Amino acid sequence: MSSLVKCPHCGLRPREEFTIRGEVATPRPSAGADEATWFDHVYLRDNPRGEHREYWHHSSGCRRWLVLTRNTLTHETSDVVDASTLKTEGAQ
Amino acid sequence: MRYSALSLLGNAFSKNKNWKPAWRNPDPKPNYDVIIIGGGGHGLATAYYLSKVFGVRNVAVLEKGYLGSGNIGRNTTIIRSNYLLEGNNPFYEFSMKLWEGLEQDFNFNAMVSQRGVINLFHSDAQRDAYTRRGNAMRLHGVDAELLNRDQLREKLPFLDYENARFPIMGGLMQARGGTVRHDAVAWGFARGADQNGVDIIQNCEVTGIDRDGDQITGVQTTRGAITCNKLAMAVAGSSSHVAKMVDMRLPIESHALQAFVSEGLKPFIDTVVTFGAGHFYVSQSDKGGLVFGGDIEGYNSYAQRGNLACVEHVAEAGMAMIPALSRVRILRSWGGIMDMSMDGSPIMDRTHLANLYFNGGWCYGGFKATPASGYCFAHLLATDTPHETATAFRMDRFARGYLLDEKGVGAQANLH
Amino acid sequence: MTSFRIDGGTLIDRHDVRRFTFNGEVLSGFGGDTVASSLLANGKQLVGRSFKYHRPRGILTAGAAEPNALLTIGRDGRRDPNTRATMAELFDGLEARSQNCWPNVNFDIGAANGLLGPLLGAGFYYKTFMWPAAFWEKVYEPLIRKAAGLGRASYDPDPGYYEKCWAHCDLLVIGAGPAGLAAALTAGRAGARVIIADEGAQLGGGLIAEGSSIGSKPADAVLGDLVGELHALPNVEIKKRTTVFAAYDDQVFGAVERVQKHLPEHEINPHRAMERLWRIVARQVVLATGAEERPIVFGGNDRPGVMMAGAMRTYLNAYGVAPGKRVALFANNSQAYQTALDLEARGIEVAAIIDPRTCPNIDYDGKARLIAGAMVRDTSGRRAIKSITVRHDDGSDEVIAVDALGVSGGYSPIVHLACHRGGKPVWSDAHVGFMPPENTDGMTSCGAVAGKTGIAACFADGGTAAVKALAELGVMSEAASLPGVEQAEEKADPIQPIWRVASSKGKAFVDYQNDVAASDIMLAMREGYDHVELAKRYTTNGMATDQGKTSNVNAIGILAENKGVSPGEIGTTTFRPFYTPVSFGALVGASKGMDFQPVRKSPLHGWAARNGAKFVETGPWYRSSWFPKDGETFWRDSVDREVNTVRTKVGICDVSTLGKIEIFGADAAEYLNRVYCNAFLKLPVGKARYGIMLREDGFVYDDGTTSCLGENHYFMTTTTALAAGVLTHLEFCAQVLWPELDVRMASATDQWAQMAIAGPKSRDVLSKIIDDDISNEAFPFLAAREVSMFGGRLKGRLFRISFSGELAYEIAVPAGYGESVADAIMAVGEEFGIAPYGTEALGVMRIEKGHVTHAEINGTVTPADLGMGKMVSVNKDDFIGRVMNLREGLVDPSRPSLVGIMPKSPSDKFATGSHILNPGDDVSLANDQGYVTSMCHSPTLGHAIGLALVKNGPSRVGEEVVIWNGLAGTTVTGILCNPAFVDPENEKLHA
Amino acid sequence: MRDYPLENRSAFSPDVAVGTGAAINLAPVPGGFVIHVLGDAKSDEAALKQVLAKIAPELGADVRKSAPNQWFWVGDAAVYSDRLTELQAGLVNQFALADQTHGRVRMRLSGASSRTVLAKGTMVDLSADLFAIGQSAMTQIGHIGAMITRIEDDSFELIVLRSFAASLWDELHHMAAEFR
Repeated sequence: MSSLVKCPHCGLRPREEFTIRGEVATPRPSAGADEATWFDHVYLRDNPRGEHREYWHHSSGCRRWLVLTRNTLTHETSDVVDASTLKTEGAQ
Repeated sequence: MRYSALSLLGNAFSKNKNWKPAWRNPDPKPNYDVIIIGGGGHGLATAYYLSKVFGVRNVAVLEKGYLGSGNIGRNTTIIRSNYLLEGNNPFYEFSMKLWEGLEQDFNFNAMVSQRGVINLFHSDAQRDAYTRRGNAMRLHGVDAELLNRDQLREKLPFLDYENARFPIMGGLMQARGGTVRHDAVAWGFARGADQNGVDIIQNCEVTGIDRDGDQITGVQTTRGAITCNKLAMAVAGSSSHVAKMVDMRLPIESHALQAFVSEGLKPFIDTVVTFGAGHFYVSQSDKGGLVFGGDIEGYNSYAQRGNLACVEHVAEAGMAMIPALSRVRILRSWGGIMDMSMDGSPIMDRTHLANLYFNGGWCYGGFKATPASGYCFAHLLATDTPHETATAFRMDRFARGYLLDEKGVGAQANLH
Repeated sequence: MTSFRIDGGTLIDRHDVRRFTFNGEVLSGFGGDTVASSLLANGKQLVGRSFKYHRPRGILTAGAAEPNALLTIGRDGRRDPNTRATMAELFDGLEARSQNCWPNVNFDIGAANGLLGPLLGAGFYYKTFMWPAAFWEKVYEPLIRKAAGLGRASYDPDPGYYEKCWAHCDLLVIGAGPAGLAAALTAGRAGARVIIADEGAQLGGGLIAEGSSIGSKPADAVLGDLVGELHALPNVEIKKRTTVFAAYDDQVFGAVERVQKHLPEHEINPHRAMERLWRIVARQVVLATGAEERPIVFGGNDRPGVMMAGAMRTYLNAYGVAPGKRVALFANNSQAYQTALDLEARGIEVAAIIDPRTCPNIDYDGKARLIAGAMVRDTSGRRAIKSITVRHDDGSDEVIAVDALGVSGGYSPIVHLACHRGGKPVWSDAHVGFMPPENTDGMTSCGAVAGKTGIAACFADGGTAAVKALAELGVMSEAASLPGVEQAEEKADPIQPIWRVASSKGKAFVDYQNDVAASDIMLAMREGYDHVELAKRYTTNGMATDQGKTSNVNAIGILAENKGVSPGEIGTTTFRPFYTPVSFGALVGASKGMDFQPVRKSPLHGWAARNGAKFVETGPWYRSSWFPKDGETFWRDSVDREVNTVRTKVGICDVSTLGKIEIFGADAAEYLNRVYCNAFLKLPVGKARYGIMLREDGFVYDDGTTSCLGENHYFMTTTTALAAGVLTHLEFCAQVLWPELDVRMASATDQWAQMAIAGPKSRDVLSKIIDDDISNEAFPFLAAREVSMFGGRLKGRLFRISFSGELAYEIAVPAGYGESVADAIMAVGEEFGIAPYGTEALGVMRIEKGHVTHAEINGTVTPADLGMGKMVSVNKDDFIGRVMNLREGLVDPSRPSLVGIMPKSPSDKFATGSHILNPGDDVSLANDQGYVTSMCHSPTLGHAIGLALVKNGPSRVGEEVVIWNGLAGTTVTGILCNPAFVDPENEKLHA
Repeated sequence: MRDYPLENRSAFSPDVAVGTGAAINLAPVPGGFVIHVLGDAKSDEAALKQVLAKIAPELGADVRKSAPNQWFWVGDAAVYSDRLTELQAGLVNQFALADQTHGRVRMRLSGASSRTVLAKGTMVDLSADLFAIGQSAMTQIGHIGAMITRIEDDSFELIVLRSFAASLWDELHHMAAEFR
């Protein structure tokens, strides 16, 4: 979905209401991680042709950060979740 | 066949029946000294300069579609060298100098038109930033001129000076900037490279890269396996996709940028103008269409198309600059895929593999860079050392912190 | 002049006579006419000139695909260049002019280009104009550019109002021909929310031109019934004059409604849109866009009077206009025979029907002579057709005198909208055309675009398509039963493709507007430009305003024929938005001029205005930049006075535009400690602290102060420029990086009117309105807390912070009270000599004090570059940017760092953006030492001062440098110095 | 300054035109309060809502959801900051209250064409079956963020940042002009 996004909190909304940050990179490293791990997190991207997970912020709506699973070839979105669930899920 | 007044006249008499193909359509040979992946502007220019300047002629250019089917044929045709940073400015100026002699060099009229590029500013802060940039250009001997409102009004009387939400204060002009007929650049380089013996192989998609340890041995393609001594990537837009074949992750995201053309109009605007209070740049093609563009879509994309929100955004900025556009109709929009790097500047360097060379990350500045990118990449391929104007485009600058961030927005690709 | 208007015409109203001008000549037509139909009725066959050769051109079509009849309509701000005469509705007083011709359309000097035809073949310009090199710039290019384009655009602003609108539906039906109408009726009866859009002024599409009966009823009566029922259904929205121009992701369709383009100026409602952009969100779509009749590529096929056979039928039946007196038809399919029958029914002589098929399977019982197995190879006539030359199957030629020729080379389904999202059309040998792609999610094609022929078959198909689309939504429906449907049968009607008449004499055009002939396509092939995209780009076929609607398939056919492959193997060029051109006005809507972007106004805007402020655009805000007093003629007079007032007495400045964020939660302190690079964990209640926020890449993002107002309650300020960005960043940190922390944020920028009260007398002034003790002991530097004001009648937040370097406070009060409080401060401050000051004076004072703003925090600096390296915590485990801030390149000692700069001679001036060179060095980028980030005239010091980022700056204080401004052609000797020009010991702050 | 005449000014100029047509009518909603209620993101929303449901009627407040675990309390009575402090004290860990009475401006758009006018600005489908009376949406009207709440069949309340209020007003004014 690159014209409309189904915000899990607000429903179907247009692209204009969102701020896009880009790829969900590797998780933010722990404080003690080395520079290489940090470099990877801050700079390197998979940038796949196909399914892609990325951060969108519903800045003109609920102001929640979302994670979209979207296909970069077809622009079809298969999943939208609140971004806070990433870390909670990761911890489980 | 060399193009000349005589050849044109001669062929006119023979009803244009005797023109020869501009390039051969060869089958791939089993082995090349250098394989260049990507038959777009940069790949073809690399092959051209490799064969012409560095004497490397056993070269193949592999193109998955038709030659010039990438961004060389889907941009807004602007050339300029108005860069700020020491790592960028000399490279783009080198490119400008190559543009200035290109047509005689490759005997193909690409309609290089140095009609001037003007960047408008609307606030004191923008004026100061352009002063800094213009002075950086001047330091390198690049032409730059700061125009005030009155000078601008004389050149571009139809901009909105009276009823503008963000009044225009002036502009930074590079008189040597301008436009080039984009497709012709690909064709000119292709024809020149072909004449030097380079094999340009169309409809040949690379599907895998063969290696032996840290050596590349060749590529798998839709037209069979080909071996090579050196492998060069010039696939901006798809860099991450190809790099993945050798497990390389890049500081690059792919983003779609739309460009537009209006219906053909009688002469309307005779320079390239960039709006400073929104995303819009425009020039008029020799056929009369206003060619213009704006910002990238914002989301990662490999689809060569965009969405309506961005179209409206561009149109709004355009009309804020030129109110008379209201009844001008937009004919067509198209999309290209940009390699958006994490600092907004390109990467041209050797890689972790001994004989793999990378050229990409051009963001939306690839077109103007085409000749210098080809020249410098050829230099790197032939000599294993970067050309003196391209020493800053190193791959490790991100890890080491020597960034080339013209905009100062940091490690977020879609902001550059 | 002969009139070609005859009886009949279902669309026109003969009582409504409308006068218009064409190239200055006064003509008349009727209500319901298009400009094209009225020109034809007036016998105007020659209406325009082609782009390259300036060949005479006439009206080819009756619809959106028109390549030739492009006119400039209207004048001044209402001038529309390149308007298709076939789509423009006639109104009284309309002014139309031909384009690309001089001195006029009948005699055009540019036609001389035609003589150079052999030289000007496809791509000729790539091979020439290179010698001598200097001539390109001076001679060739100006000539080429002068010849550019067709119509001339106005430089006047458009007085019309435009707007945008969203629409939602279960089913969007695109095209209101028989298939679309049947689909809409089917869905409408089933109760679905339906939008049906059509580019025409009337619904009906192919039904409009249908002269005969359908079932037992006349076609126009059937149409009337259908439209009547649709109008009566409340769940069906009908959009006439609405072109769906593009299909975008997620079933969003762009459409433009020409709301008032058909009205004369005096009837235009200035409050209603001229054009309205619709953004239609559709759950399902029925594509009923029909098919485009194809021209045939033969010699002289561009002569005025050559027209599509279907267009002839439209002009005849819908507008009562005869295409000629003696007409021939050249067609490879049977639909054209209906045109012959209709012509004959109106008493127009049909001289011949030339059909390349040897045994056409047709049931034509008219009077015309049928010439089978033959082709038209040439035409004659200077400004309009006089005769055609027919090549018989035995190789003999025959010249037939005609004044019009109808042509039909088959039908190209209008698949654009099915392909805008990347779908590729599929070649069909049976239909001799490219059909819509097979897998278009949510879009069902029907009618002619799906290859159906005949009204009844389209009715049936439309109903079926709607049933299918609604089933996807779980809605059961029944296809609307329409006249003739039960008798609908698919008739075998094999079309014989002709991509090019090989025996053509003279130029055989493929793309009329761009003058691309068959020989050009073949030349492109010979030269290696044989891919369909390369051929297009080399010849410019399909790149004109009609985007190849009539030319692309023929060009593909020619390529295929010459390569000996199927057109399907050649494939099409990419179908891209827009289906037909869309005006900037429509895409912009109301967001133009001063309404380009919304305005944000400070709660103190009115107060500032009353005090004479000059405002300046700062992002969306208007900020007060200075407050001129009587007698001050130059901005700096005011700014200098404002600075002096603050430095010696007291001033008041509106700082409400700073971003303000309320931060709550049990983990708020921990959170702040992680988002700032300096320590925040132990900030006590009642205290403010300056903080620097880094980006994760280790560079400075923003700075500001955060105050602890209570347990688990903080109040952050950001810069004006980055207020939105910082909040978004903070939310990212809270929601994505550390959702486990209890931290909640609310933007409070608009809640508070905030004023800086600065100067040695600021405490005296504030004491008069604040009830609490604000003495230095009770309220020291960096104190921050809620205070009672005006005898307990108002609560505000007081912060003892200073950007100017003076004893200063910022007081925040609820926004509605802002003006009142500012007025009160002005009143009580009068005895102390208070004056309002603006952002200019604020800027001067912060430079004098060496404080940084985004002129220095430009996204490429580290805290150390700004002289604040010591602020970066070395004790904290983690904060945003900690690790990347330590990279080699960010700690490189030669990085440009903040330093003050002033001219050696106090009378010298210099500019921000100047670069710094070492004395004696060559002027070169390699010798660049840095640049001036900010400068001002310091009224306190009496000369220019500045801040600069200079290599090793702080260690070079006292050095002489060159301040180089090549743009202005000036060099000034400068001295590097401490950036704190005023009160470096911070004595004033703590006073 | 104990008797200095303090005045709470509207974001609109006093002479702002108020339409009275049947088709369309735009009017500021003066006075009252707007409080941003922020629950902990990790709490159970239903439980938070219950707490809110208990205290809201006491203030005569309409509770409009703005985000997960966040609401706007909107009411027509004046609520003074002391009362807010008192409320906050009673709710310490569950909710944080941010007074937005001055930061947000309310206006009402009503009349038969109100939905058509709003469709010129927002993508949210406001048809009655999808957007019932009492329902709210944080969205964008043109370029300006706003909260839309359906008050009656043909009546919507808009809440907008104070600094944008005049701009939004002007925009709505233009959009509604054809119906006046």
